[in-house]
Amino acid sequence: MAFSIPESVWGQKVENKMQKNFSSRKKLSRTWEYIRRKWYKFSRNPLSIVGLALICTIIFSAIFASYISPHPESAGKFVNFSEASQSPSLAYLCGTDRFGRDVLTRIFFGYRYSLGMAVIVISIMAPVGIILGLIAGYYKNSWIDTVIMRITDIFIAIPPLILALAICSVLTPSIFNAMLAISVAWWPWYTRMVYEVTSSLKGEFFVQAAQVTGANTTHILFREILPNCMAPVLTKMSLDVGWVILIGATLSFVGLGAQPPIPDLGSMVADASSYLPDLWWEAVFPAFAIMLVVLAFNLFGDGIDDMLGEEKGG
Amino acid sequence: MMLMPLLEIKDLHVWFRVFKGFLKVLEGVNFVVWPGERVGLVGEMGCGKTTTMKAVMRILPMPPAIIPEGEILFKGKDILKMGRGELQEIRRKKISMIFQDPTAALNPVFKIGTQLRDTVRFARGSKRSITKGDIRTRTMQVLKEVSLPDPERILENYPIQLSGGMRQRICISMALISTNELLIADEPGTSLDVTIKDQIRRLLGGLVEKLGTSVILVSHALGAVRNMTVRVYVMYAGSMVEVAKTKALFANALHPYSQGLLAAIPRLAGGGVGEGIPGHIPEYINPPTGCRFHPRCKHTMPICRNKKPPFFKVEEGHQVACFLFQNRE
Amino acid sequence: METIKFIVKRLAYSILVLVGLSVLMFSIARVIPGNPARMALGPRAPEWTVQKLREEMHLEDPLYIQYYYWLKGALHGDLGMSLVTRRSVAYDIKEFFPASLELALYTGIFMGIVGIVLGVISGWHNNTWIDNSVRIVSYIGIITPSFVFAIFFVLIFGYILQVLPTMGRIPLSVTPPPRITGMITFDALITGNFALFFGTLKHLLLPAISLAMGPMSQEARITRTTLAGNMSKDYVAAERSCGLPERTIMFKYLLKPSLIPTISIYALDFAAMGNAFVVELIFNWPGLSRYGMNAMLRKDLNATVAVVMVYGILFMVVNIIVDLVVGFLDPRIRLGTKSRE
Amino acid sequence: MNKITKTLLISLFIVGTLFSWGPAGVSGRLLRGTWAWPTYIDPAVGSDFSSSIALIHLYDPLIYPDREMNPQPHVAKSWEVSADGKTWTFYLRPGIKFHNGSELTAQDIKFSMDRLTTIGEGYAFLFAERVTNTEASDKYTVVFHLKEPFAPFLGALYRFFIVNKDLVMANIKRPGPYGEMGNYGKQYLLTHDAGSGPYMVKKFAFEEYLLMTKNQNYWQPEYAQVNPFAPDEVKMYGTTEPITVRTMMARRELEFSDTWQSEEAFEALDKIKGVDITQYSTGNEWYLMLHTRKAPTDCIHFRKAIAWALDYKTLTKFFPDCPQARGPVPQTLPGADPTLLQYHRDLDKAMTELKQSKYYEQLEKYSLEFHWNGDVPVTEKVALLFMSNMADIGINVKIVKTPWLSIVEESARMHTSPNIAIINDAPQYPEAGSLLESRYKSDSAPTWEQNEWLLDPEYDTMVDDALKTIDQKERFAKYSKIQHDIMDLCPSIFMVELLMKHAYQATYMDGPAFRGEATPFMGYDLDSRFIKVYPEKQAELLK
Repeated sequence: MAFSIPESVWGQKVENKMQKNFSSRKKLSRTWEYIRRKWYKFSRNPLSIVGLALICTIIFSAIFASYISPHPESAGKFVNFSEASQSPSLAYLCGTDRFGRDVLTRIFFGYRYSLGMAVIVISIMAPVGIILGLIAGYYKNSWIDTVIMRITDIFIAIPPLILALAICSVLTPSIFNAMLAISVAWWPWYTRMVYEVTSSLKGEFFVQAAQVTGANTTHILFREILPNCMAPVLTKMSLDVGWVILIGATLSFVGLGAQPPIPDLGSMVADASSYLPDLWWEAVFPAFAIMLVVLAFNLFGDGIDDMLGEEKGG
Repeated sequence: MMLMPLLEIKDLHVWFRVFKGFLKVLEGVNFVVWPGERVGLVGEMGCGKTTTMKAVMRILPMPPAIIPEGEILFKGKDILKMGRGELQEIRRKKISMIFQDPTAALNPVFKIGTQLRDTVRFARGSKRSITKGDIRTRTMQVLKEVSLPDPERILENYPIQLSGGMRQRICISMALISTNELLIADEPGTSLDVTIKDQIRRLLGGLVEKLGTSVILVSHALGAVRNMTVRVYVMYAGSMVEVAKTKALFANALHPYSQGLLAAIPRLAGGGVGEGIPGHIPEYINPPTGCRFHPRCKHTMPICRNKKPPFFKVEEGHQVACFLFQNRE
Repeated sequence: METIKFIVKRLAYSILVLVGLSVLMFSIARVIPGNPARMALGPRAPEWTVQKLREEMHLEDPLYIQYYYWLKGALHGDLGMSLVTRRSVAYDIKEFFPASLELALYTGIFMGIVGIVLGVISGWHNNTWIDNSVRIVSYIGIITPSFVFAIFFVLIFGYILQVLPTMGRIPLSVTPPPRITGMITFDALITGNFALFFGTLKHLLLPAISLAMGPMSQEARITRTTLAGNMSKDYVAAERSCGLPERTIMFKYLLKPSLIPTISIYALDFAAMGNAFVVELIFNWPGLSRYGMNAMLRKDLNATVAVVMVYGILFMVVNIIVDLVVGFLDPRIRLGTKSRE
Repeated sequence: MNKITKTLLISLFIVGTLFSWGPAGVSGRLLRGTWAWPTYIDPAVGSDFSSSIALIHLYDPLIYPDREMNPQPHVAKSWEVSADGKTWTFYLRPGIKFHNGSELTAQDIKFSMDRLTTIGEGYAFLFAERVTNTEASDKYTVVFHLKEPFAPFLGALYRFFIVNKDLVMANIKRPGPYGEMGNYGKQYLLTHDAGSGPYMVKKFAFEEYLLMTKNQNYWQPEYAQVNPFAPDEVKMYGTTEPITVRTMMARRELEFSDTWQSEEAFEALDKIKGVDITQYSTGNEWYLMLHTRKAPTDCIHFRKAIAWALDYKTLTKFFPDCPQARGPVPQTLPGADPTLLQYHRDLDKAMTELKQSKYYEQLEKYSLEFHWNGDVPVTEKVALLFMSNMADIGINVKIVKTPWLSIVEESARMHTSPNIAIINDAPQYPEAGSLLESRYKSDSAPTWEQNEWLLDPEYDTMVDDALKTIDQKERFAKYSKIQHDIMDLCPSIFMVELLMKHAYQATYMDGPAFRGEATPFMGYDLDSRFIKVYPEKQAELLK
């Protein structure tokens, strides 16, 4: 209750402005207000900021890996056995691996792959899942709904990791197939999510209004309903980046993901784990790298959640 | 003869921490209830009524709420400074509150019975001193008092299985369990449709008559207060603007805002703001200086802008916080 | 009555889904490039033995015929022969499943207790240092892949501190006890062999914890958020205003509604125990996940399909149970005025 | 809050009791090792590394090789071969008892051979095409009839293990793929033994471990006197997980490691107090197999160019202590020719060869497919080195990580086989002939043992002829001729003679393998009957 006070006050404040300003400036100030408001909600938790900062840094290091990394050649098919298995030093901040390749460099490039992987996977599976969900939800109880959701159920019937693994194991191991497998295993979760929102929204007034005013289905789906699903979807997407990276790492850990000499964080840990604890840096730093990027996206995702989710206490 | 007020709120301030600083929601609320007295508290939505009452029960969520200054004296003791034991004592035996929205006020995942029984148990002190039988009889009794049909079944029900009216009645019964000195009724029945609302109000009226306890009836509708209270406080934007005997107020409301309220009675019901008073409740983040009402006031004077008007006594028991009346004393 | 109808309906539906799943898995498994029979028999086996095996496995027939054979067998509890163990897959599952189940149980216990306790504590002390420290812990739990935990646990507790065993299920000197449930700790208790019980518990500790960390943190977080959210709900205020003691409110009126979301997450985490495969590999835990993992890596068709099916079934059953439990706990769902989120 | 503190206390208590329970004590003479699964203890199925070790423990061969790989009487106390080399007669030692007490007779041997060749898996390839029939002429005499003379037959017999006919017959399930023999007892022998060996299966936990216990009344009387310290129980774990192996070694929960650990892992193991590394040859050799029927490696000059361009010095560094190979046959193997040429890095020679190659003008058009074994880390190093070496003479290389199983797959077809595969191979009977046969004869072309696709009928006949030559001197002469021909053809690059390595607990165990005196033959090198374990010394170590 106490919180209805600031809320209502806000609404009124905005209207206040409306009365004074001209429509264009009103609009502007309104969006500006909106953004500031969102940003406040996002930034209220300092961790979200940390997450955002981390993400920016990681993305930067991934994009400019070839410029910022101390030994770019280490990313490719490169051997320098004279420098092999050096412990961390000024020359090699994170040491070198058994082939004399700079671990730090390989981490930077590794980010390139894992981020790319995550982005691609999500941009494949999310839209597919969302659209299917929208359609199924909108035509609830029709045969379309049945078909789509039954198929979805089949895919949801096993934990995604297992499914992804099963698929990977039959394909020839490669980063591409890993991505494929993860996408196949994950789209249904989006479908189900969107499906539930949509089917509940379907009865809502504004949807019916749109229907009455004779808006065509695509308009209703993408203009009326979709925006209302975006909050949970965006949150899930931002969190999923982390998960996809995790699963990717797990796949390559068992040798079903990216193949050498691609610098993949997961396989770096896997290979190096054989040489623990003597060559600890070979396993520890990539492991940290994985944790760092996942952490970043979790924090960020939570921030997005605070931002888009409805006001909760504190 | 000097008689001590049952409840006295002195210069109460409540702020809420939000982005961009604080919402200064209550700004020096003064409020008195005499034993056995029935007081009304009237004001627009969001003028701080509920906040004040929650402050009395000490159930404001803190943080974000903070109470920078002020005291709430119950029989001369400051509730804000009470230890847990005393406080519980007050909550269990002295004061109780009926919440605005019965649906939100009932725990959705427990049976009505469970919730009632626990209330009874603790209202009657520690677990040992009361037997299952007593609890049962007492529960039944209160349910009868709020004239709910078939209590047996209701006790076995979950809130969502009941209609809004029934829920409201449950809330009232819970309040009754732990009242014998002061009952705070926060806009009972607002969320219900008109007929039910009337029933509830009548029920409440009857009960109050029967119990003879003191009552604070909070409402945004003057009409509701009219026939159930002897004295009325008019609240605006976090402070009292006028207090008078109910009749007196209705006869001649002095504060421009009160007049506005009276003028707007029919349209006010259901919240929001009618044309009765142009404009809106100000934002609490940086509220208007001086009298918070001046932006909306017809007869704004320079002084209103920079000085917060204190209460001016117009006649016995009728005070107004408006500079129009400073020389009437 | 309602519940029974619900269960029956759900079960019937699950069977449909399972059939779909089996078709999916079967076709996935059968598109394997290369020659499983050759792989099974090893490089030096003469061609005619390979052919013999292919015929035994109906690998020469078209896919739908193969599926027909598979389904026919499956209905008689015969899931075909594993190419790696050279035994009937059904037998292998009987052999390996208890180990995984046992591991999952202890993981479940750990993540349940710790996760919820942490969550509740930090929920109560919302935005205090306790809260923050719990949040940090749970973040670490969430962002760390289970295999990283596993490796470093082996390293720290096994190699450096040398306090805990890091491979297998039972102490080396012990010969396995008579198989009753197949879950050694239970068998040990039944036979009253406490030395074995604790020995096995020691073996369970590391894998269980490395598996539990992630889900545990999830539950801690969920509990925390719901609890914190509910704390500012009106009914809490109401209960306070009725003078109910804090403890009653916290432990009774606040806990129940706040744990409902946690429970469903928890159950799903438990159902996803197949995710244990990496950990089982690292700890050499003779469980179904490890078996399935090897099957997949060695392209052991029948085993792969079977294992996935087992986990599929498990996942569904647990799902049904969750719905029942949650429905039982939350009348809003049971009385269908609110859809499960 | 109280409740929480309670739970915490309880959990603390539990953990406490956990640790307070001391480490499980070791009883008797226990020998524990690791190996790579899968392991098949059925003589008619098992053929790989771990299976071979298991078999020599559980079963008895007719004859047992000494350190020079000369056949010694074992189950057979004597034998003779007909002049044409087609009929081999063995006279059995009477009174040999199987684990179940029944006596080992000629019947069992006939049964074992028939079973092996019918099932056709495991080591059957040594006999299936050669032994036409086996007859038990009397209780203690058995005669093998061969299709054509096969000189190294005795060597092959080291891979022939005798199963208990009655026991197997009793456990046959019908119907099965083998007609009236049903499943030929495969199901049973998967987890049980039907042998007479010095050890018996106590528990076979698939993918986990094989637990064998000493056969107290083993028929070979002198064996007990030879080694009274032989382990009472042998437990082989199916893992090669480096951390695990290391941890267990450090905690004395493991007596010796598998041979599949990486160099770095072995170095680390060596650092553990009381743990040493042993190494010895079992005739393994690492090859770079060049596809002779795929451009550009089909050109002999091109191949020679590669051979000259490779940096053998660095290469051998990857395999510490392993000598550079000399020709297709490891020098430790009888019949190996010590006079063969050893390549070394010489870019000028490489260039001159390359210039003669028909591909010299269009090098950039080709890139060599180099498939390294994803399951053997060291091969990646070789691949990378190879790549940079070839770059020096302008040959570009594409290296591909390939799981072992896929390598096996590709090698089946000529067009799927890569230009270069890196594979190590071992003799199946202790003679040069074994490798010459399995590496380059046409019938091995579609297997992983040959990526060269030589398909040279002339070569086949030469090898067959050599194998038919009963007289050893003559035969070995023919072997060296063949080896020289191979060198001229340069179909492969002979990298190193691989040494088997094991980490072992030097302080409290001993055995031929760990003194480097092992019988240099896969499986026989780790025969526990010759291994000594001293638990008391171990106890001291643990203090």
